[in-house]
Amino acid sequence: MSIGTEPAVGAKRNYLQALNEALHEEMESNPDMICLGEDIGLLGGAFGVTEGLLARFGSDRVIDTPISESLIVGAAVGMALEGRTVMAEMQFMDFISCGFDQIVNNLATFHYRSAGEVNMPVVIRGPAGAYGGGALYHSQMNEAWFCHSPGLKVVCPSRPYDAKGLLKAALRDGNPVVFFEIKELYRRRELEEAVPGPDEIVPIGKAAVRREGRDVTLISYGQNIYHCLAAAEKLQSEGIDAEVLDLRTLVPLDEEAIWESLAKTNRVVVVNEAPRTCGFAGEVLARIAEKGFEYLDAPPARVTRLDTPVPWVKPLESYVLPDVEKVAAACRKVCRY
Amino acid sequence: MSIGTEPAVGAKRNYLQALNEALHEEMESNPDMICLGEDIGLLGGAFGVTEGLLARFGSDRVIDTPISESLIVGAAVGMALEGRTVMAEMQFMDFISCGFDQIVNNLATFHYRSAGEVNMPVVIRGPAGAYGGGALYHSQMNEAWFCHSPGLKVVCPSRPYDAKGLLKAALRDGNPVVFFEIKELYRRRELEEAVPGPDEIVPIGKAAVRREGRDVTLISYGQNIYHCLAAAEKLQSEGIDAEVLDLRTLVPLDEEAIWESLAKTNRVVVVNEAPRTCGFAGEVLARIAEKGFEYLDAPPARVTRLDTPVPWVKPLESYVLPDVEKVAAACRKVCRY
Amino acid sequence: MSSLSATSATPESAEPWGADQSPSRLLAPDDYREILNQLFLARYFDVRLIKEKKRGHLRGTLYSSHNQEAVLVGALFGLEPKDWISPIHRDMPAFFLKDAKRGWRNPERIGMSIQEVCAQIWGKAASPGRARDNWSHIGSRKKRIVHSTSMLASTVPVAAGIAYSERLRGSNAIVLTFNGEGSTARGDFHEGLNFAAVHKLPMVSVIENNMWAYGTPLELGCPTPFVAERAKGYGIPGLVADGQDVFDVYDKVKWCIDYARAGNGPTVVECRTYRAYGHGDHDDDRASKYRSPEEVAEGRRRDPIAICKERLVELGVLTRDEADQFQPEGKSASEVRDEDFPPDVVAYVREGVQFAIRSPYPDAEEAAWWVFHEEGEPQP
Amino acid sequence: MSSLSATSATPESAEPWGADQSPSRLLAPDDYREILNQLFLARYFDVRLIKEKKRGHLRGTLYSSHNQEAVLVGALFGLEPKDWISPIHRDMPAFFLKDAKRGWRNPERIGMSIQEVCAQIWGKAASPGRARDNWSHIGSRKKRIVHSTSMLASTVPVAAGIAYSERLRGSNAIVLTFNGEGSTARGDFHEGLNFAAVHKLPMVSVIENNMWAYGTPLELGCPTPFVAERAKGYGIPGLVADGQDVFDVYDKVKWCIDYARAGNGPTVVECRTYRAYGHGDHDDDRASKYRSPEEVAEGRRRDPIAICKERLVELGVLTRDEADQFQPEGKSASEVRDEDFPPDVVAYVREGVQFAIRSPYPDAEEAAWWVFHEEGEPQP
Ligand SMILES: Cc1ncc(C[n+]2csc(CCOP(=O)(O)OP(=O)(O)O)c2C)c(N)n1
Ligand SMILES: Cc1ncc(C[n+]2csc(CCOP(=O)(O)OP(=O)(O)O)c2C)c(N)n1
Ligand SMILES: [Mg+2]
Ligand SMILES: [Mg+2]
Repeated sequence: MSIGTEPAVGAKRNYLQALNEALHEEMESNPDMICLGEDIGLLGGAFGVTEGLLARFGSDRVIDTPISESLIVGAAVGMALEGRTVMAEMQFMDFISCGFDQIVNNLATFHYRSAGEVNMPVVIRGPAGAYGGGALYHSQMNEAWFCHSPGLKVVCPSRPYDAKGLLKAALRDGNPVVFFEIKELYRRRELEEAVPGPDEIVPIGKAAVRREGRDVTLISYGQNIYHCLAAAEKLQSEGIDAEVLDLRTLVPLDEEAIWESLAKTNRVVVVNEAPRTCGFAGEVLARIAEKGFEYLDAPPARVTRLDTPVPWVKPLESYVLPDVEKVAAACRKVCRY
Repeated sequence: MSIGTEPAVGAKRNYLQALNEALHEEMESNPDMICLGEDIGLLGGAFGVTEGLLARFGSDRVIDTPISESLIVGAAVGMALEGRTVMAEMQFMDFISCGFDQIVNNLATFHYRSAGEVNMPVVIRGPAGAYGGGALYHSQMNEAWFCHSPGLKVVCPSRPYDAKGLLKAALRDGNPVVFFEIKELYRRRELEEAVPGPDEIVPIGKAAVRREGRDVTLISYGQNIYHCLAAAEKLQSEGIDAEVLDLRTLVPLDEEAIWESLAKTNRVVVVNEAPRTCGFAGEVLARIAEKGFEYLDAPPARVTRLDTPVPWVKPLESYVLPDVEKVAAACRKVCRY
Repeated sequence: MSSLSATSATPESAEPWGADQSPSRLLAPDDYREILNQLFLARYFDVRLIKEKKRGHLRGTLYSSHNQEAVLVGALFGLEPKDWISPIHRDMPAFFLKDAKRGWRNPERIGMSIQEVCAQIWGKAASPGRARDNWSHIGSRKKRIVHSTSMLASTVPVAAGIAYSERLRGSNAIVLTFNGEGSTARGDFHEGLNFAAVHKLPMVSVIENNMWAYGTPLELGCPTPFVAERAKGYGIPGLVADGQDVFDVYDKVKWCIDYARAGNGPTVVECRTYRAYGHGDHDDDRASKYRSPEEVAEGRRRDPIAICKERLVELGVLTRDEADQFQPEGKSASEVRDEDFPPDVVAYVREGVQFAIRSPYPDAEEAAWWVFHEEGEPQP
Repeated sequence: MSSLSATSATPESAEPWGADQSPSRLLAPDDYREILNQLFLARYFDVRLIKEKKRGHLRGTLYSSHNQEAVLVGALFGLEPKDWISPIHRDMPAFFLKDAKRGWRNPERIGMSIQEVCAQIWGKAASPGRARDNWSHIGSRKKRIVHSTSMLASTVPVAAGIAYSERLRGSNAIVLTFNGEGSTARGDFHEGLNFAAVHKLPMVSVIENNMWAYGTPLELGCPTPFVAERAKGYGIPGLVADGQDVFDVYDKVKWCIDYARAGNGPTVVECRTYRAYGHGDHDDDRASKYRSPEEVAEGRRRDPIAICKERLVELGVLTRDEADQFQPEGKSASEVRDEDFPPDVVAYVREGVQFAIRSPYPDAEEAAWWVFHEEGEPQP
């Protein structure tokens, strides 16, 4: 198994196709793998991430479950205990709250409780994120709940290459991984790119520099990466040269990558669409304050959702979420310090 | 209604009695109040917090529910919608994960979704915290999940006076409050003190200085306050004069109290027994880094649980949790910077 | 009898009232006409939304209630204004049909107006929820409609709480919940119904069994042929109604309402129907992946409007000519025209739509309001 | 017949096998004696723990299984080693009774040894979970015992997953879950059983109905007189057994095991029994707040050991003298002495206790291990 970090040569894929391909390949190569979720079989998933799996692998291994998120996770735990690798889809990551106990108290802690006897190769994945007018229950980025629950790895790819490579890595990791897909990126044309081959993965726990810069580091992941990149473009013309770091994995966090960038820029803005209080942006700020204090020439800043739910109609939704201008403004302030 | 901050004159109460008294008084003065929970009636609660309520107010208003945390919270939402004030007990705060969806997606957002039409005067309360050998599922401090869920106030008293005053305030607040009681303090003798009278409350959103000091600020809440106070005593003899700030309320956070203390000490250690990543200690660090950078003469530090579950046997439990020595060591390091 | 229609698989699904005393026999001729009109209204409203959505005027997903109108109309018709309802995604017409028994223009009704409902759908400030959440996620304490979340079946514990609280006040109001058959698999359905049964709460659980939960067929979500059999686990009556026959729905649900109002406790009524289109409009094309055209045709064969008309003609409430005056039945949204509906139905919906179109959006800053209740907070 | 004993309230609770062919009739005399011995062992183990706890040797809460031993022994006796079990807090003896059919000292058994179980209770490193979680929260993939969490009924979805996975491998292993009657109110019980019923999974849900869930009586948690009636909601058999009669439990559970092994799907067996003491030892005094002495006396009147002995005498497996040799029945923990039990029982438990006492605690640093599975991680 080789680990690719650069796009492989091959047909271009969008984010959704990349995920779909990863599932097909892993189901093919791992006969012990089972997929569980609502409407993942006959329908192929609400968005089509599981398209074609049922026809190819049969209803024994591709299960259209009842509407029972706690059952989905609990059954995944049972299957993993029996020796399976499980992909469990949440139709929207918002509904993960309905399977919450099984994730944080059962799945996450199993390896710990069993003193290393039992691995839990279970990936809980599904579409997440706002900006699409999904309102309160089809917009959440609730990754922080899981980052705060020891025993879970937490992953969030921002592009097709990573989507495929990280999903494959997650399915081979042997640990429970909560995998946040950005539904607004699923079919975004301009992101199409060649993706890793069947034997390649993108390693969990490694961040990636998306844009090099010297004046300020923008740290983010998921959809906000594109707000950061656009803000960086904007700032360039104002004489601010921003670096953009895509964390890709939240737990375990690639702190080295942060220090490397901060050593260069000495200024940092963390961007994240989740609510502000106790969100992952705050965690990054905390680590920087604790361990990266010496690098800083200015207070670190974060741009996050307000501490509100995500409201429905566009002007309200925009009001509470980070956007290019909010990111640029934060950078300006940090650089002016 | 007067708001007391100093112990009232009267009989001394322990933490548990203080809570019990608050419930009796509020049930008495508010005929629209209902109590819900497992074993809260006939038994009087697993720890006795609801002792005497059933006999005094009857089984219509003091309901021994089935073992159904999601029902408990959901029914509380329904009762509040119909106009009630509800106290809903989680037998241990660890089990709140089983009612998680109803709390974060229904209760927390109701006022928001209804555009201010409906208030949700619901207090979800129960025993929390480690240090008692309760192991993974009887030790959790999972307040950060709720701090990260907009629409919830989050409270955690460290002494009988606050326990009573804050619980009364929570039950009168008109908003959902997640109320973390520290079970290890329930019957601690040395904490017994006079508590607020029937018409007094302790306001939500106000921190309290537990010890004045000039060299470093220890910020904490709940059980860790006592680790901080003991560490401060220890440090005194070493020439370090520590201030101890008890947040009491996490959401909304009394930032003013933090700035006031930091303006004096310029050094800070945040102590919290919850897992480190995305815990509330990190949030406090993040706010300090963002807005209090100028106050700091040294990097802020946090002392938290390791990112592990809480294991059972004593040496293992101690290994992962903050203690007096870990707090003192962090202070020394911060002060030596 | 088709496999979709009423059955007596459960003992309670036999008419519990004795053959000739069904609740619908007690209705007045005006009521019968009103019921047909409400079917027209529900159908027309749905059609109108489909058209507006196709034209790109609406955001969000439209969950059509086409072919399922008899469930809504029949279930709601037996309620009193003081009763509570909790509609779900597919029940949009329920918001203005609640308490519309004496006509949806009756000045004394407290149910939502078409203006309020359309303002919500168009995302305007005049929505009862000021368009903070989408589509069916509105409610009103005053109007006794539960504000639901997306999480299916999570209204069941809420309904139990309301029912408990109402009864404790000495009220005999009842709470009627709607759920799709797929949603009955959720733990919240169980926890809510269990509590309601333990306390004999005045609650009626109406199950809209349209045979599909998104792309998952009944048999993968429910182990028994009839969802109503879930009631047996709680020792409560579980009735099965022909969801295409508004009077059968009315009869069964009304029986349950009376049962609850008399203090006997909760019940389940399964109304067997069939989803006409995709799960939501985004699924209209994909739905053919999992449902054959034959199955869909069979499921839509018994149009609830046609069945209602037949009954009214039989009863002598309408002449054949009167019944034939408006004929939307059997037509899909693209085929049907305004002329197929009574003018008052069209006018009512038009008033709502035009009101919504002319209404302003909420101001962006509102997004930050009402996270917490505070003294002096803005009043909507 | 007392209200606690078997009944035919549900049709399935009648003997499904025909009166004279009950599974227990097929047991050999050695099996009968083994069953009695296992009752002795379970009782003695519990008594010993109560004493150790009183002396302050143990941390954590002790959930006594006194008076409920017939449920454990009877349910487990019908299993094969390959079958899975998921015990809960009150089932501590299940860990060493699993797969003990041919004697708990049988060298070929894979079930846990008394040493392992005691090491766990004493919090020692030799515990299968290295004492990371407490008491009943141990498990073993090899031994096919599910590692449970505290969250009641959360093992039911897990069991469904195991059962699904086993069947898919072509195995005919079954999964037997234990739950208290109170825990059946939880959503997870419903979601797990619903899925199991939809897929006809080889799963047996044994309900230990000891009439109380902590301080909450049966009727406040369950709307039907028999918990087994929950099965009706899933269209699966729900049997009721006299939980004081080990052979009735064995018969009913064994029937379910065979039913599951033959591919017919899940079942529920309610075993009606009574909790002898407080919910946990911390509750021993408070329990009198909610249970009258008369009720407790009645609940403990029919000691499972006595009932088993009577049966063995009736069957001619034991003489009256042999049956009278050891008499712990009817005595509470403070009254009973080692001499009331067969020496092998006492010796076996003593071996476990002494092993545990002599064993080292895990090292503090282990607390940070095994959060994640990693290459080169420490091996326990
Ligand atoms: C807890 C939860 N899980 C998943 C979903 C996604 N979802 C929305 S509607 C639906 C199908 C509902 O089926 P059913 O209950 O039969 O109602 P119908 O749409 O057929 O009217 C699903 C799975 C959800 N809204 N909530
Ligand atoms: C989800 C959850 N809620 C609450 C508890 C606390 N609790 C532990 S045991 C118990 C009572 C269990 O009653 P039952 O299921 O009848 O089992 P029994 O103790 O009678 O054997 C409760 C409420 C828990 N462990 N898990
Ligand atoms: Mg449906
Ligand atoms: Mg019990």
